[in-house]
Amino acid sequence: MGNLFDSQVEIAWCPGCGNFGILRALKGALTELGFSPEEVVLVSGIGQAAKLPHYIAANVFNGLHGRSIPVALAVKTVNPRLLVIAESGDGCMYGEGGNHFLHALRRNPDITVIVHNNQVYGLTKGQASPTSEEGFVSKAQPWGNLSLPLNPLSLAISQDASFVARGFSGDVDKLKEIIKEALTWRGFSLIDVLQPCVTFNRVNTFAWYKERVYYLDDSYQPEDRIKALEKSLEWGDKIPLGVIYQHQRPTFQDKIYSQIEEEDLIYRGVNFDDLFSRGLRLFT
Amino acid sequence: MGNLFDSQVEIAWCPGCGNFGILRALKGALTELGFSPEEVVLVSGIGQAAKLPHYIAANVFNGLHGRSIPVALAVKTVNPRLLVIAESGDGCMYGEGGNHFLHALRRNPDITVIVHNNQVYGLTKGQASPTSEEGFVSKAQPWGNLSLPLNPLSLAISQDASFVARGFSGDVDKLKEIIKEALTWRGFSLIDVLQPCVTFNRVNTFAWYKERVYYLDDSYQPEDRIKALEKSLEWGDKIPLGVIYQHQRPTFQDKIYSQIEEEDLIYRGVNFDDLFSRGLRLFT
Amino acid sequence: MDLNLLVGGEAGQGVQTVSGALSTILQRSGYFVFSIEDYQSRIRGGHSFTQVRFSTTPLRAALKEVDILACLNEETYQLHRRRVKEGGWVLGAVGNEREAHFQHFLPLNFEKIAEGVGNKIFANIVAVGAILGILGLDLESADSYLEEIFARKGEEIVEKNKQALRRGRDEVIPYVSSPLIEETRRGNSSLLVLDGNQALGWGALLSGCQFYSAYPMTPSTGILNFISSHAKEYGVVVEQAEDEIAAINMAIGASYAGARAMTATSGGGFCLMAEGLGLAAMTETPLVVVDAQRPGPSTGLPTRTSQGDLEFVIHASHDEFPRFVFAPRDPQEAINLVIRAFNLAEKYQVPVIILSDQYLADSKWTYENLEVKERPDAPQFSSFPLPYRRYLISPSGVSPRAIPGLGKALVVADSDEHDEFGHLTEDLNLRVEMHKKRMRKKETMRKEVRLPYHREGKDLTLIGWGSTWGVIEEAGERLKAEGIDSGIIHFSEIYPLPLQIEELFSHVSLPVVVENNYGGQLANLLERELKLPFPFRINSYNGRPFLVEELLLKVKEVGKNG
Amino acid sequence: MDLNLLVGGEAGQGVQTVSGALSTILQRSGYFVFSIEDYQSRIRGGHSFTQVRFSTTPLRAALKEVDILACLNEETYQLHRRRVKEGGWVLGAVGNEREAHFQHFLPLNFEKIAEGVGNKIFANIVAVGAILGILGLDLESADSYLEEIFARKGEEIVEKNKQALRRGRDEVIPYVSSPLIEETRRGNSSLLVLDGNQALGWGALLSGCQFYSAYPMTPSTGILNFISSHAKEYGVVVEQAEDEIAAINMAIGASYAGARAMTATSGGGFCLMAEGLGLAAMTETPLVVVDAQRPGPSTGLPTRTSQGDLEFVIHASHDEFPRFVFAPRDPQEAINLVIRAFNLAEKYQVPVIILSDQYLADSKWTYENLEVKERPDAPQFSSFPLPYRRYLISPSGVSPRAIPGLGKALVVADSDEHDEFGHLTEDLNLRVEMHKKRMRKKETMRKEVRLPYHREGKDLTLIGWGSTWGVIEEAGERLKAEGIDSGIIHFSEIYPLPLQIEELFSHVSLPVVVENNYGGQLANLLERELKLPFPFRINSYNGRPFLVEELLLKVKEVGKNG
Ligand SMILES: Cc1ncc(C[n+]2csc(CCOP(=O)(O)OP(=O)(O)O)c2C)c(N)n1
Ligand SMILES: Cc1ncc(C[n+]2csc(CCOP(=O)(O)OP(=O)(O)O)c2C)c(N)n1
Ligand code: SF4
Ligand code: SF4
Ligand SMILES: [Mg+2]
Ligand SMILES: [Mg+2]
Repeated sequence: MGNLFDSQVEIAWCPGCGNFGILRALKGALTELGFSPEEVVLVSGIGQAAKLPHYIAANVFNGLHGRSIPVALAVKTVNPRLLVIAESGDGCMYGEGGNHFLHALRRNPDITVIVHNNQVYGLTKGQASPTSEEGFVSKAQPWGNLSLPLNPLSLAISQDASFVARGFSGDVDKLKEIIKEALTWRGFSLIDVLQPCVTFNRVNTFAWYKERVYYLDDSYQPEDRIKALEKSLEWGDKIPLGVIYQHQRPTFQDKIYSQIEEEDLIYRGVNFDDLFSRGLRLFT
Repeated sequence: MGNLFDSQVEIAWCPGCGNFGILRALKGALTELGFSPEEVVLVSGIGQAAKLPHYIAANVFNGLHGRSIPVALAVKTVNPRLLVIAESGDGCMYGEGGNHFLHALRRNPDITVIVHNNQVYGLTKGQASPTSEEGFVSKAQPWGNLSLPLNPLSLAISQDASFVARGFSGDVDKLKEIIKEALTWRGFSLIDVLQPCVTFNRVNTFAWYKERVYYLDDSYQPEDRIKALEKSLEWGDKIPLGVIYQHQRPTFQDKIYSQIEEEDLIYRGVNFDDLFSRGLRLFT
Repeated sequence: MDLNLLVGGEAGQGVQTVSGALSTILQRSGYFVFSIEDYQSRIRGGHSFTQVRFSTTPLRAALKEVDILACLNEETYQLHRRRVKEGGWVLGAVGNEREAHFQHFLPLNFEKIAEGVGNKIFANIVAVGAILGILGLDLESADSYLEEIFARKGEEIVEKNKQALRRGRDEVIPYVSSPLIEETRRGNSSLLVLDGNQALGWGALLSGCQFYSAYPMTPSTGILNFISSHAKEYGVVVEQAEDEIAAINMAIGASYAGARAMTATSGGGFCLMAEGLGLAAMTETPLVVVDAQRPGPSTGLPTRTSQGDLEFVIHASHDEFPRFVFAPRDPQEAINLVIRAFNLAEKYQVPVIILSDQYLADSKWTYENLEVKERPDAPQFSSFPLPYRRYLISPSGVSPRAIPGLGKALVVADSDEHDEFGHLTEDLNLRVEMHKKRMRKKETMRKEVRLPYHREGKDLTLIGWGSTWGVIEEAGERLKAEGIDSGIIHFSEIYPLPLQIEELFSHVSLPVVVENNYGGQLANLLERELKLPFPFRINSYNGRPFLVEELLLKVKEVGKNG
Repeated sequence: MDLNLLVGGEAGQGVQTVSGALSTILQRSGYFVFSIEDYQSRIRGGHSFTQVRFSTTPLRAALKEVDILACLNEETYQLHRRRVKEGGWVLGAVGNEREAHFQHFLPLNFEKIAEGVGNKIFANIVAVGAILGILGLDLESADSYLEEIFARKGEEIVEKNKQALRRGRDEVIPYVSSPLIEETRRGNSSLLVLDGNQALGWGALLSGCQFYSAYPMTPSTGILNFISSHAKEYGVVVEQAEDEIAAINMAIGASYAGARAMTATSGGGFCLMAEGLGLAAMTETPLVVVDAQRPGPSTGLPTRTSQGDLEFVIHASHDEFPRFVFAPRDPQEAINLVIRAFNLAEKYQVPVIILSDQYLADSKWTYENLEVKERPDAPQFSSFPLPYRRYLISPSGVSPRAIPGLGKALVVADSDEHDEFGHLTEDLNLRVEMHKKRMRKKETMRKEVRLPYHREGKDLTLIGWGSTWGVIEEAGERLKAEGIDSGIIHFSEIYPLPLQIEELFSHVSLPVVVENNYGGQLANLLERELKLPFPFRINSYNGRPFLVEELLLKVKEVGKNG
């Protein structure tokens, strides 16, 4: 698939892992949208999913477990000309990083958040994650997970997130299209991607997902918030894929820059002498 | 109001503060339900609201800013015979503590969470809180708050919280009734209480709330999740009060104790000799 | 001339307004002002007070003895009456006649007088008027100050404040035979008054800081307010984060993207930032973090002062990495050290921690010629051979830094151990080289650090760090006046300790380490680095700053034992 | 007899199964086993290996020289071939004939052989069979082990594994003139094999720990797994928290409510717990926290070992409070120290931190008579005069502790500075008394701490802490055998340092401090506490534990310079 975004780094995922599909879809989307590697910043946390940025030739900030969103938000704010993607696992984004996810919804930064949702903690070897089914058995939960799974889509829609979608890593082409929509969307976009973990999740396997997922058709209106909430609660025999909700509203960057009335921060240059003389006037 | 729960501690709130109404309502509810002080544990964080436990004669854990829920959950788990209330401000519960709030919804511990929602950071002198209106002006946000306010009710309902209500500190009697319902509810109960801050919130004043709030009437069915979500989005000219959503499901404590098949932890006593001999068999 | 005013009341009575008014009026009248704020963690009630000291020469510390005590309530009198000098003044409807052994006891009922203007809320301004009357200052500066700060409340409020001021003044005039101010000065417009938080914020603005993220926490919140109030003019993105973890990760993201970035908090928030501090170190992203100390452990005393976090911030975050720790001695130095912090953070690609405290944060200093000697270095992002190696293993440990999107270089930063390109590695030999590379910076960093301020003294040497400089200096001078030859060593750049520190300490008279903490944390650090004992220590941890007279007494006690 | 086996391959090839199998089979055959695990932070691919050393006498460390190297892939051969002894064995379809200068080079293709049984996934068990063949052990213990661990996968899998085992054994038999094991032992059923994580978990169970909350983080996750697997039997609430902040706050809540509570994490998670640590201290709530160290800074090397967090945990959290810091030297001591930690946390109402590391966590030790000398003290919650004063200011600093709901006492705990009842206070004299009360505990705590393990030696003294005890001990013995009289001082209870420590160090031969970190953190602590220089230091920070021969070499180098 010789591609501008090819990276030399050896991929450390298990053969057959759903992450490969997400990687292919993301590279495809970036290529088809005509981005060049220097324009793209991939921000991730820690986990199997969070290794993805190393497998794409682009700018990378592979930070702390759970903390990709604040980093991505700041990068985009400082340099709005960059395409900024925060990407990580379900544990990273919804567990350790849950608070940042929640508050990003309120701010509406123009970033895309891709969550590799394998419903398990992969890198730490198989504990229940926030999205694991109730009853999911692991070494840490031999009696089965006692909590309800988090519903990230309803959560996002409940706070009027700008763009909320669900993808499936087993369908690279459609996933790529969803990613393209998200990347071109102005405002916060979430894609929760169902991703089989062949090693630690023996419940939500490729076949399990395959049997249940279906795409929303054209009659579905993603602008209706209540309908979207209703749709987001659908989980079980049928799992909807596609854009569940969208609603344009001003982005964090728009608002910030309209306040400080400046060029994009990083391009405006800093005139230190000017700063200095302005500063000295401050107190006098 | 000479009362079993009266405390000697001098109250450090501003005269006219909405917190007084919440204090009265809570004391009233505890008394009317016939609790005695030793049975009650009040857990709070840091903020003006978080001082409340000192003003009630009861067991108190006044912990860290944002961290009341994990403490309350553990106290209830260790000793389910206690009545456990986590109580704090909007900044504490939804800002610093947002992640704990989110994940408590999944667990459904049998605790009551009372949020004094004055839509502002009181103790630190008036910054925007997660529930401040867009455009709210403060020293830290002279250009006005740029984020959408968090909607705690929709958030809770989106994750199928067991009991979700809104109260108004300006109507002590009705608030007391709502608190009584929450305290007797088995499972996680949230009461978001609209509370005027007379010093730092000049927008959402007593009059502002008074003009807008109305109580849900008997025709409202709090068991319908979609209707509840719809109702929770109502904010502006009309603000609904009362129980917005309720849905019984097994509590965290029920599940844990059915797993470990023990008496309530703290009462079972620990037989150290027995532990020891059982332990030595473990590896042999 | 050196006069000390104390005005107290409960929170909500406007003590802070009094402090602002007196400080500004006195400064505009040509005096050097030094004021401290003492308040509780509540919005109404309790007890709070301000001390405003002023003189015709520069001041650096607060005194215990008071010339005028103005009491907005009874409690103020009970708490502070013992501090009034013989011949001093007590104002307020407080105490009882029997206690009036002061030469000047004026039982003015400020609230009643204020009611005469229409509302008892003007009581604090009545008190200001009374004080100005006793001092013998005309009301010109006061009037214009009132106009400024009450302008947004409308003409009527301004007028009532002016009336309140006059009523206060008029009440005392009959009793003032000779005004306290002997030397009148003409307004000296070059005098600047500023507090530590303003100075830290100003330092950031002057450094070209473009991104400031923080979560409110006393006593650091003033920095947020200050930078916000100038964000538009200076083009700074200011974002209040959802928690301190977000705050530091945002600042790191902004710095990675090329902006100069800072965050500030207090000890509890700094705990939450510890992991982010390590992230900045591992990704070699420049970062400036202010920890405005207050007494702990835990929530502790939110509105009080402390120097309890030194050892924590030196060791914060797991495993090891180099960092600078600075602690400015006053606002002027705060401005300079923040500029220096930004420069050094960028030069070495390391985190720099600035230790402030409530005392520094809230106190106001006056400067005639504010010396801002530091200049921000313009960041240098040149071009690099491709493929770009973010973590090129260099002799100095510092690798050339590129910014994403500003050229062809792909900038890969990683919190895992990584190779030169920034990709995660499990090559343990490379790990050793990378760890050495990072740690190597410390050697050059030590050379960068400036020696402590040092004034020799034959009898004893008072040693301190950060905000205690002024009080140590003044206590030292008083000792000298009493014939005790006291020297001073004062650290503003604490960590790493500079190379020549051993030499400096090789000929020092009896060292007495003065700190606002329990354990003597600087003393411990010196013991470790110098392998010398520092048994003589003066430690205070009641949440209040040292006052000159108190420190003097304590030094003498040590002198007896030492 | 002292044999060292190394089996390597990529993640997913079942190296850990090999380690478990060999260790257990050898133990059940009556040998003392010592094994270490070396793996990368990934689930498939990369390189991982296990070293299993065994002997007829107890072992405490890992060796560099290998008797049998079994390679599940080519990389294993390339990475480890230089470690094979003259006369040692190399097994695997690796290398090429020219390189076969070993006496015993058997190019077995484990995967092919396994395919004969039906699937190449049995290759690892084929390797186990081959090793057992060379050692000359019968397959009885092996069979029963396979039955146990594969039981849940069904009869067929068990059978195939047994076949794979035999095929491996049969392949090597023709080449084995005399089996490596000279001394055969009868199965010694009293031998116990356990790793550090199991030991820490076991210690908690034996202590009557009733509440364990944690967030998964390598290398601490094994404790979570272990306690979970016995939670039902022991009646322990185990909860995986949403983050480390929740984990520590839950544990504190549980402890406040009367349960013995523990949490564990690694450095990054410990950063996030720093604020909670201060909360435990301020509310005087007993708490046990395990920090299983790995190399940093930041995410660093998740699956590697380190002793880099000592200074951090001693100073973690703002301002000051007493705490204990322990670092067990091996699993047996881990059990004892956890019990001791619970007792002391409760006795002094302070946090106790236990420093583990990946090496201790994952390595397996064998014990013949596991000595568990510590006994959990039964908690004493008596009755109290009412109204109850949670923070009664007592001479020892410890106040009688009541539990909410278990009596009439209302238990008020506060993270703010508080009065004796637990209510927040702004009384600064009271603050001083409360801070003194808390700090006062440290004096008694110092008396509680045990002196380090000490063996005198005239020529030099090797000094260490925590998991390095075994390797230091063995290196010391080898030095002695070579005529160098080396002593040892080894700390398991590190902070506070015990009272008599100065005396102990007053007559110590050339001290050489051995640590798995860059800066020499114990050495720094000793310099500070003893005001003595410790210039001779051996530091390793490549993420691997010290091996005996390597340490020996390094000590000799120091000897040359020292
Ligand atoms: C502060 C912190 N806590 C815990 C960890 C350990 N950790 C690394 S990855 C991970 C979970 C990974 O799960 P997820 O985010 O779902 O990613 P996946 O591996 O499943 O793709 C955890 C708990 C860490 N690195 N940092
Ligand atoms: C870790 C930490 N960060 C920040 C603070 C400072 N702080 C104390 S109270 C508070 C906000 C209070 O707002 P809210 O929770 O809404 O309570 P209110 O005072 O409005 O009742 C903050 C930010 C703290 N104590 N700890
Ligand atoms: S453990 Fe699971 S998520 Fe991780 S690489 Fe393997 S299959 Fe993928
Ligand atoms: S500041 Fe606001 S919330 Fe706090 S006590 Fe005063 S009125 Fe109430
Ligand atoms: Mg996952
Ligand atoms: Mg609030």
